Amino acid sequence: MAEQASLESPVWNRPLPDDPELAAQVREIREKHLLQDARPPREVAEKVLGPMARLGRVFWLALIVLGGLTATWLATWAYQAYQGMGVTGLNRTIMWAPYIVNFVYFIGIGHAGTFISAALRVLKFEWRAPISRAAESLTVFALLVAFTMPLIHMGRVWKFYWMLPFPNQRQLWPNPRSPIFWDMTAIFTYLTCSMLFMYLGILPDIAIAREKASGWRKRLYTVLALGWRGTDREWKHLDTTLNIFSYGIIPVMFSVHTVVSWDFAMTLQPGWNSSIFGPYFVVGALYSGVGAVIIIMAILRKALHLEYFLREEHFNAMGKFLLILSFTWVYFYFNDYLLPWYHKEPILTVIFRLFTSGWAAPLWFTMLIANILIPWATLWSRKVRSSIPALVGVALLVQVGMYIERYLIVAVTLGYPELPFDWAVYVPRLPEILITLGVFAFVVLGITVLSRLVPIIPIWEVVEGQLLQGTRRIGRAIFPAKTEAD
Amino acid sequence: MFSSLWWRVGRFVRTSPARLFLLAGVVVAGALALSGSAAPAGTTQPIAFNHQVMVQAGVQCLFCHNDALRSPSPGMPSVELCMGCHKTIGAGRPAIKQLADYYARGEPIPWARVNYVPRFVYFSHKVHLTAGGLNCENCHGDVGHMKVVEPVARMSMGWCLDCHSKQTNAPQLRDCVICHR
Amino acid sequence: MSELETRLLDRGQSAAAAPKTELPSHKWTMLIDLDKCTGCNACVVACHVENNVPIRSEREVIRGHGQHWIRIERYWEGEGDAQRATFLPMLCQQCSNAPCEPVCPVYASVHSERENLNLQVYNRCVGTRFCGNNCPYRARQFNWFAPQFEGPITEMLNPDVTVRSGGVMEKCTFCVQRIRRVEEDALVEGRPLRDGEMVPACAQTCPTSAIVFGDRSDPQSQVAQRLGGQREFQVLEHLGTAPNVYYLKAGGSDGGAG
Amino acid sequence: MADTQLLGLFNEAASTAEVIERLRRAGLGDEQVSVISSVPYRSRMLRRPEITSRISAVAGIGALVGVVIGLAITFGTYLLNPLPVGGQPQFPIPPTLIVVFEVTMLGMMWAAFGAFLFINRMPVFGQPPFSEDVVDGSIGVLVQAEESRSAGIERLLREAGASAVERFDSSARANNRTWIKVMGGTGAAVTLALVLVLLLAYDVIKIPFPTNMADTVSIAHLQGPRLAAPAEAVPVQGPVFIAGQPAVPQVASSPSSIQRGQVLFGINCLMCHGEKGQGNGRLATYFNPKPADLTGEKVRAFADSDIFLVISLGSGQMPSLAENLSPTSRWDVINYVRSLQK
Amino acid sequence: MTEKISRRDFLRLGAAGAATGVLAGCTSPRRWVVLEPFVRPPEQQVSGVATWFATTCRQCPAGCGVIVRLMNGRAVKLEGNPEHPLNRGKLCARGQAGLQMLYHPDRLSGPLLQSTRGSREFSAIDWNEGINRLFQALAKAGPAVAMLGGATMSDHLFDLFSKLLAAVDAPPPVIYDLYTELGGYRTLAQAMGQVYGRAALPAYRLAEADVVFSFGAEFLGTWTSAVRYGVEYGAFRSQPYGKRGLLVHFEPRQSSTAVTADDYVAIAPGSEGLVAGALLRLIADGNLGLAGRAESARGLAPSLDVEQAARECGIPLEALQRLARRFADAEHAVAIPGGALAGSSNGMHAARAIEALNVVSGNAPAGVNTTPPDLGLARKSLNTFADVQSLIARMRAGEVQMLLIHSTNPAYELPEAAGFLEALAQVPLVVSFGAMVDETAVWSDLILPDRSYLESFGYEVVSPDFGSPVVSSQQPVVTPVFDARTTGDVLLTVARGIPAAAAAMPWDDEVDYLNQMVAGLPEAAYPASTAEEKRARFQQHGGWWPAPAVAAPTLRPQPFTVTAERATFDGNETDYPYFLHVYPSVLLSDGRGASLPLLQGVPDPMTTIAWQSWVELHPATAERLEIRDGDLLRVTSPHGEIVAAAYVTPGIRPDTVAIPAGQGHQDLGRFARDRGSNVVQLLGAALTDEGGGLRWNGVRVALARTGKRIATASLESKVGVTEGLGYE
Repeated sequence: MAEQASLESPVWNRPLPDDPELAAQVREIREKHLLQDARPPREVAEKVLGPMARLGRVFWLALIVLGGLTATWLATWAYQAYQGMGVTGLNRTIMWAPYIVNFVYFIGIGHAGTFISAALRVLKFEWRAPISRAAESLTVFALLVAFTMPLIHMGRVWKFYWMLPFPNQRQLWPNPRSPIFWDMTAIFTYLTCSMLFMYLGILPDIAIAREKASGWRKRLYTVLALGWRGTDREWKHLDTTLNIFSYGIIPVMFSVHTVVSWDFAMTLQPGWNSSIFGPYFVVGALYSGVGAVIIIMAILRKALHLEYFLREEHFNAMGKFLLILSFTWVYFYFNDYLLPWYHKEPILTVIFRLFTSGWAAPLWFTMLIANILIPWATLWSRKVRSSIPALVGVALLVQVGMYIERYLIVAVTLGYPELPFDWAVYVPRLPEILITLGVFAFVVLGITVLSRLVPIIPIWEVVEGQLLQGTRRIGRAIFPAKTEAD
Repeated sequence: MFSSLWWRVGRFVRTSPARLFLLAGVVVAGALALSGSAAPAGTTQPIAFNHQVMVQAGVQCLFCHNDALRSPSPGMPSVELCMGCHKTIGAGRPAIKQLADYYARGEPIPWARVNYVPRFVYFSHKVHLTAGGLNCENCHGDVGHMKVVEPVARMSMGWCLDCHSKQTNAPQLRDCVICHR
Repeated sequence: MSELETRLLDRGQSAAAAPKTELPSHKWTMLIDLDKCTGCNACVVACHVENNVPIRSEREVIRGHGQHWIRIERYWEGEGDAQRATFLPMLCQQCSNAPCEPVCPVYASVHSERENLNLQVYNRCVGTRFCGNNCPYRARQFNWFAPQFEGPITEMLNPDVTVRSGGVMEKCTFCVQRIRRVEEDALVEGRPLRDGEMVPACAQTCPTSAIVFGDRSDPQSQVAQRLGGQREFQVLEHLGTAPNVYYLKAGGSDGGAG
Repeated sequence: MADTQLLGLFNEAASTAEVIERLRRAGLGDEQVSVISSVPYRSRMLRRPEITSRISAVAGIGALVGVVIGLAITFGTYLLNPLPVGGQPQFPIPPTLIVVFEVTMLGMMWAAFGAFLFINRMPVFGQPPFSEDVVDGSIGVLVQAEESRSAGIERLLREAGASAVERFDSSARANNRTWIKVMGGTGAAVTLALVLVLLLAYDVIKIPFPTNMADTVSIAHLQGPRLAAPAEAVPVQGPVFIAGQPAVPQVASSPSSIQRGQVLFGINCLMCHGEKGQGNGRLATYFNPKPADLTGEKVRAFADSDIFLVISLGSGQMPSLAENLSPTSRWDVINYVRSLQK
Repeated sequence: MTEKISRRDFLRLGAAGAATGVLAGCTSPRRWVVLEPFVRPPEQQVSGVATWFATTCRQCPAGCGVIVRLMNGRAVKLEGNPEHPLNRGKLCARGQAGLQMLYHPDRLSGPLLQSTRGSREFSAIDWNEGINRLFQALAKAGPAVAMLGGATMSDHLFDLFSKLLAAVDAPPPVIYDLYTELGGYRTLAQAMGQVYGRAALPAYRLAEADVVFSFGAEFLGTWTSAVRYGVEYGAFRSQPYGKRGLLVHFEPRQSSTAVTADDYVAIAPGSEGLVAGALLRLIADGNLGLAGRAESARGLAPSLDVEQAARECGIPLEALQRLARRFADAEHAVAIPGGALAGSSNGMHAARAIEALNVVSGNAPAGVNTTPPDLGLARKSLNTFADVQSLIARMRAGEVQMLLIHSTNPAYELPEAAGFLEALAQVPLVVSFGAMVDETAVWSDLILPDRSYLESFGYEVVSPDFGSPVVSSQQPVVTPVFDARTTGDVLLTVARGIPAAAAAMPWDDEVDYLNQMVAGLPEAAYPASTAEEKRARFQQHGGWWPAPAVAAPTLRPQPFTVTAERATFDGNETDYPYFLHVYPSVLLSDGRGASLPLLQGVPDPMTTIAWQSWVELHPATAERLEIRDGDLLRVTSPHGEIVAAAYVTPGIRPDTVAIPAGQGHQDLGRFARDRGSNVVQLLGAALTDEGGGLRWNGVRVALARTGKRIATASLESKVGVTEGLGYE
C-alpha cells in the first residue's frame, strides 16, 4: 500500500507514520537525503538568507586579505606593463609560461560549474540542486580571471583592442585563423552565457530575498529581481530558457577547452602538436574543476552554515564523480605518454627523459601522485568520500597535480624546441608569482562576496525538489521515491 | 575629496538619466582635447610664409621642395635658396626681413610641421611623383590657394588604402612591407 | 597650376586609364655555404648596425634575453677528444609556409607573396609571442624591454628601419629596407632589378662570401645558379616550413662559382 | 475605469486548482487569472491550460543570426584584407567553422535570454503584487477584474478557503520612475562606451602611447640639427669640381637626357628664363638687369663647363642651384638648354 | 708669443670643432614637429638619400678600406670598400662596429687636466690652454721627450710625431701594442728578414693553394688581416673546376680557424716549430713529394728523432707522416706561422722552421719576395718589447721629462712585471691623446683627445701588402661629434712655436700636409693628372694603388738554418699543471674593442659568451677539479693571478687552459669598465730567445676554485649542444 506524495497536505508538514519502526526508517531517510528532509519554505529560505546577511569578523578579515592580494595583482600588472615583459622569467625560447598556465588552469576550473548545473540538469540528477549555484559562481569568476590572463601576458596590452573585430580606419581586422581569436570568441561566448545562465537561475531566489530583505538589500533585490513574480507563465518560460541554456552551453563548454588545447596543438612545438590534446584537455579541465567545486562547497558549508543543504550524500556523489574523471584523465594521459615511450623520435625522447629522469622528474612524479595515486587509493572508499576534510584534501591535491601538469606542458616542454642550441629552462620570478597568487585570491574573493549578495543555495530548486520527493513503502521497508511530475 | 566628487557626479546623474548623455559628451570632448588627434601644429610658422603668392608668381612646388623628385623626403629649401631670390625680390617686406635676419644669424628657420605620418610609415615622394604620376595637389590639396597651409587629409592608413584601391593604376597595397619596415 | 605639374598630372591620368600596375615579384633566397663560414660574427654585427637591433646588457643576456637577428649557432660533432665544433648561422628562414604567420591574431606577422618574404609589422604587433613559440628555429626576437641607446649612439640608428619599442616581436627581414630601396629606384628608372644589386648587410660584409643572396626567380642570378647541388640542405626540412634559406654542407665544394 | 487585482492565498495546490475552477465558472478566463508561487507548479496540478513557450523559436532565430554574424566576421576579414599567411588559402574553412560555431551558440543563448525578458515584460523595477506568504509556501491566485466585480470575487476567494485576500490597484505594478532611471542609465553608459570605441577606432581620438613607434630616437629626414659631411670630404661619386680644371660633362646629350633636362628646366629655370629660355619668365620683371636670354649669343658662346659653373655657383642675381640640381641633372639641363639654342 | 700662436691657431682650428653639442636632445624620443632646413646647403647631399664616403678602418693595424653610409649627415653604416685591393668590399665584426668609436657616449669633449695622477678627477680646459701646455712642456723638455704609439696610429700621424721628435733631437717614437705582439708581427717580420732578406710582415696567398698548413695562425679570426684572409679563404675553398683546398690547423685550442679546418691537430703548446721540423725531416728522409722538394728539405731539415718529436707534439707518428706526404705532394702548399708561436720562447726558430716549409714548397709569401716601389711616404715600423723595456728603463732613470702616448694603452696592455707604471711615476708630464679615458689616460696629466678615424684625415701604407703596395686614405666623413681635435693639427700648431720643428714641418695643417704627400705618389690605378685631382681621387677612391701588375719575385730565399725544439714555459709542472694559452678575442681583439657595446654584446663564436671573460677547460680537467661552468677560478701563474669564470669545452687539450685577451678594464668607458679579468696580468716580462719579443706564450698556470659562481652570459644551451638529441 503506497503512500502517495499527496498534494492534499503540503509536503513540508507530512506526518510521520504511526508505526515507530517505520517512523524511525523515515527519520533516517530524511536526515540522509536533503530532498526527503522537507521543511517549510519559510524555514528553508531563512536557512539560506539568514547567514547571508550576517557578516562576521572572519568575513571582513577574509575580505581584507583577499582584497589586498587582488590589489597586489593589479599593481604588479601595472608595473609589468610599464617596465616590459622582461621583468618576468620568460626568455627567448620560453615565450609563454606563467600566465598561460594560469589561463589553462582557470578555464579548466570554469568547466565544472557549467557541467554540474547544466549537464546534471539535463540528466535530471536532483541531488545537484544545492551544489549547482556555487559551482556556477566558481565558473564565472574563474572565467573572468582566465580572460585577463592573455591580456596580462601581452607585450603591448594597451593595443588589445586590435584583437577585436570592429570597423576601423586602417581597414584591418583580426585574423580568424589564429587560435587566439578562437579563444576570444569561445571564451566570450562561454563567459557571457554562463553569467546569463546563472542569473536566470537566481531570479526566483532574488524575488524571495526581495520579500525577506530590508534596507539597501531590499532595494538591490527589487532591481535585480526584474519584477519576477513567479506566475505560472513566468515559471514555464524560465523552465524553457534554462533548458535551452543547458543544451546550448554544454557543447560550448567542450569547445572552449578544446580551443584552448589548440593553442598548443596548432604549433610545431614537439610535445604540443598532438591530436589528442582536445579531449585530453577537456577531461583534465573537468577533473580539476570538480575538485575545485568540492573545495568551494566545503568552504561555503563552513562559512555560511549550510550543513542542512550540503550533506554527506553530495560530497559522496562528487567524490565518485572525481574518481571517474580521474580514470578518464589517466586514460588520455597514458595515450599521450605512450607515444614517446614507444617510438624514439629524438626530441620527444628528450622531453620524455626530462620528465622521467631529468630535472623535471620531481614535478612529474608529484603530479602523478597527486593526480592518480592518491585519488585512486582513497576515493574508492565511501568513508573517505563522505568525510569532508579527507575529500577536500584529495581535491586540493588534485588541484596541485593539475596545475603542475599544465606547468609541465606549457612552461617546461616549451623549453625544448627542435634545435638543441635554443633549449632553455624557465624559472619564475616575483611578478608572475604575485600575479598568480593575486588571481587565485580574486576568485575566492569574488565567490565570498557573491555568496553574501545572492542566495548561494537555489532555494526554489531545493523546495521544488522536496515537493516532488516522497517515500514508498514495500512490506516493512520504506524507500525514498520520486514523483515524476512531467 | 574624490569621494565627494564621485558623490556629486552620482547625484548629477541620478537626478536625470538624460544628464548621463551630457556627461558622456563632456568625457568624449575632453578625450578629444587631450589626445594628439588635433592636427599637428601647422598653423603657427616662425615666418608668415604665404604659399599662394609664391605659386601665383609661378614658382614651382618642386623648386623649393626640391628633393621630392629624387628622394623619399620632400626636402625643405635652405635659407640660402630663399635668399637667392629674396635678396632681390620683396627685400623690403617685413617677412623677408625676418628671413634675412635668420640668414644673417646663420640660423635655420624652425618651420612647423604641417602634414604628419608616423615614423613607422615609409612614404616615398619620389615614387609617387615619378612612377606614380601623381602631383602635389593629390595629397596636399590646392596649396596654391592657401595663404596658410593646412593639412587637407588625415593621412591615416585607410586613406592610403582607399586611394590605392580607387586609383586604378596604383598598385594594390597587398604586402605591408611597401609602407612598414 | 604649373606646367610641370600639369604634365605630371596628365601622365597620371593617362596612366589612370591603364590597367592596375602590378609591382614586380621576386623570390628572394639566401644561400649559406657552411664550408666557408668561419664564425667570425661579421654578419652579426653588420646586422645589428643595419637594422637597429639593440644590444642587450649582460644581465639581460644571462636571463636569456639576448637579441640577435642572425646568430652563429655552435654545435659539437664527434665523440670525446675527436669532438669538433661546427658553425650554423641561424636567422629567420623566411619560410614559404611560415608557422609564425597564421597564429598571429592581428596580422602582424604576414607573408608577402610578391617578395616571397615573411614580414613582421612592428607597429601592428601586440606582443602575444605566439609566433615566437611557433617558430621551430627560434629566429624571432622579442623586445623584453624597450631598447636603450645611450647618448650619441642614437645618431647611428638607421632611419630606414623602425626602431622597435618594448613588447614587440622582431626578426630578420632580409634587409627589406634595402630591397625596397633598390626596388623603388628600379621602379623610378623603369627597369628590372639587376642581380647583385640587392645585398643584405650580412651577405655584403661576409669576408668569405659564405652568404649568397639573390632572386631565385631569375635563372641567371648567382643564387639560382648555385642551387640544387649535392651539398644543399635546409634546416628542419621535415617540418614542411619550406624555408627560403638554403645551406650547403661543409666539406665539399661546387666549382666555378666563387 | 481602473482594474483592481485581487490576490488570494491558498495553502496547497489542490484547493488552488479548485478555486481556479470556480473562477472559470464565474467567467474569469485564464488570461485574467494567474497563479503565483515561489516554487514551480506544473499546470496540470492546478488544472491550468498548458502554456506553450515561443522562446525556443526565438532562440533558433538567434542562432541563425549568429551564423550570419560569424560568417560576416570571418569572410569579411578574408575579403577585406586578403593577407596571405602560412601558405593557407584565402578562404580557410576549418577556422571559419570554429568561429561560426561559437558565434552561433552566442546568438542562440543571448536571443533566448532576450526573449525571456521580453515575453515576461521584464525588467520591472518595483514591488509587484506579491505576498510574503507566497515565499512561505502559499499559492497565490491573482485575479484581474473591474472594480465593480472585485467584491464578488473576493467573496468567492474567501469562500474557497483563501487564508487571506489582498488588493492591489494595477498602477502599483510598474514603477516607471526607477525603470527610466535604470534603463536610461544603462542605455547611456552603453552609448557612451560605443561612441568612445568608434572615436578610437577611426583615430578621431589618438592616444599617443609611450611605446607606439610613431616617434623614435633615430634621426628623421629634415630633422634638426641638420648635419653635413665636412666640406673637404669627397664622396665616392667623386668631387663636383676639381680646382683649376674645367668640369667634364658626366651626361652625354641624348633625347632622354634632354627630356629630363626639360622637366628640370621647367621646375628650376623657367620662372625666370621663360618657356623657351629667352629670359622672359614671369619673375623676370623683378630683376634688373633681366635674366639672361639662354638662346642668345652670349650664352651660346659659353662652354658647357661655364654654364655648369653658373648653375652651380650662381652669378649676379641668379642664385646657386646646386641644391636643386644634382651634378648629373645639371648636365641634363645644360643639354636641354643647348637643344633650345638649336 | 705662444699666446699669439695659439690664439691664431685656435681661431683656425676652432672652425673644425664647431659642431659641439649638436646631440642635445637627440637621445629622448619626442614628437618631431620641426622641419629644419640647412642654412647653406652642402653639395651632393640630399635629405633622405644616402651619400657614401670612402675612408680607412682603424680598428686594427691592417688598414682595410671602408665606405661610410651617410644619412642626414650621420654615419649610419660601414661597408668594405669594393675597390680597395686589401679587403675587396668585405669587413670584419670589429670593422663593422667602428661607428660606435665615433658615437661612443664616453668620448671626451675637449682637453682634460688631471691634478693628481690616478685620481680620475679631471678638470676640463679649453683647447687653447691644452695646446699651450703641450707647447710649453715640449719647449721645456727639449730632447727628453719620448713617444709611445700604437700600431693603429695612422702613418701620417707617425710621420708628424717622428718629425717633431727629430726636430727636438729626441729618440724616435716607440710603436708597440699588445695586438701586434699577439699577432707576432715584429718577430715574423724579422724571421722573414732572415729567410728572404727583407723584414716585412708576410702575406700568404691562399686563393690558389692546394694545401695550407696553419701553425697556430688564427688567420680567420684576428691574425694580421683577417678580412683579407677571409676573402682568400673563400676563394681557396671553391677554386675553379671544383677544386677545393685543404686546410690543416695546428693549435692546442680549437679556434674558429681550427673549426673551419679540414684537419685539426691539437698539438702540445709551443711545439709548432717542432712539428714543422719533423715534417721537414720526414719529407727529407722519405723522399716525399714532387721533384726537388726532398732535396731542398734535406738542406733545411733539422736533425731530430721523429718519433720523439711526434710524442712531444702529441701527434701520432703516422698522422705526422700522412701530413708530411700531403704537404710534399701538394703542388701549391703553404705553411702559415701564427702569432702564438712568435710569442713562445723559441719564436724565431719556429717561424724559420715553418717558413722553411714554404721554401721547400717554393711558395714565398707575398710582401717579402718583392721590393715595393718607393712611395716617398713614411710608414710605421713596429718596435719590439725590448725597445719598450729600454724606454721604460729610460723613464725609470728619469731621462724622460715628457711622455706622449697615442692609440696604445700600456697601463693595460703591458704585464705588471714590465714595471711601466712605476717608471711612469718618474716622468714629470704624461700626455695622452686618447679619445676616451683609458687605463693609461688615468695615469697621465694632460689628455688632448684625438678625433675618431671617421672624423680625421690621414693615410696608411697597408701592411701586410698582398703583392701590390696600397696607400689607404682616411678622410673625415661627419662633422665632428665631440670637441676633439686631430692630433696632427695639434702637433703642427705646436711645431710652429719650435723653430727647428717649424722648419721640418712647414705645413699649416694636416690637410695641407696630406696634399703634399699625395701629390708625390706615382701613377695610380685610376687616372689623375694634377695635384688637386690626385688628392680628390685619392679621397674619392679611398686610397692609392697601382694598376694590378704581376710582380715578379725578385728576392730569393737565402741560406738559413732551422732548429726545432719545443718552447719552454715558466713555472714547474707540479705547482702549475696547466699550459696557459692566451689568444686575442675575435671581437675585442687585444681589448680596444671592449669599449664598444656592439663587440661586447655579440657572443664569441666558440663559447657564445658575451660581456664576460672566461677560462676554457677540458671536461676531463673540469671533472678532476669538480668545476662547473661559471665557477670563479683563481688562475695563478708565476707572475700573477686573476679570477675568471670557467667554461668547460671539449675544444681544448686537457693539459691546457685558454683565456682570451680583451676584458678586465678598469676604465675605457662604461661598457668596458669592471668586466671579467685581464689575462696579461698572468704574463711575465721575459723576452723570447731571439728578436726581443714578449714571451707571452710561455707560462704555466694553476687553477683553484674560489667557491663563488657567476651566471654565464652565453647564448647557447650548454645541455643542448653538448648532450644534444642523443644521436648526434
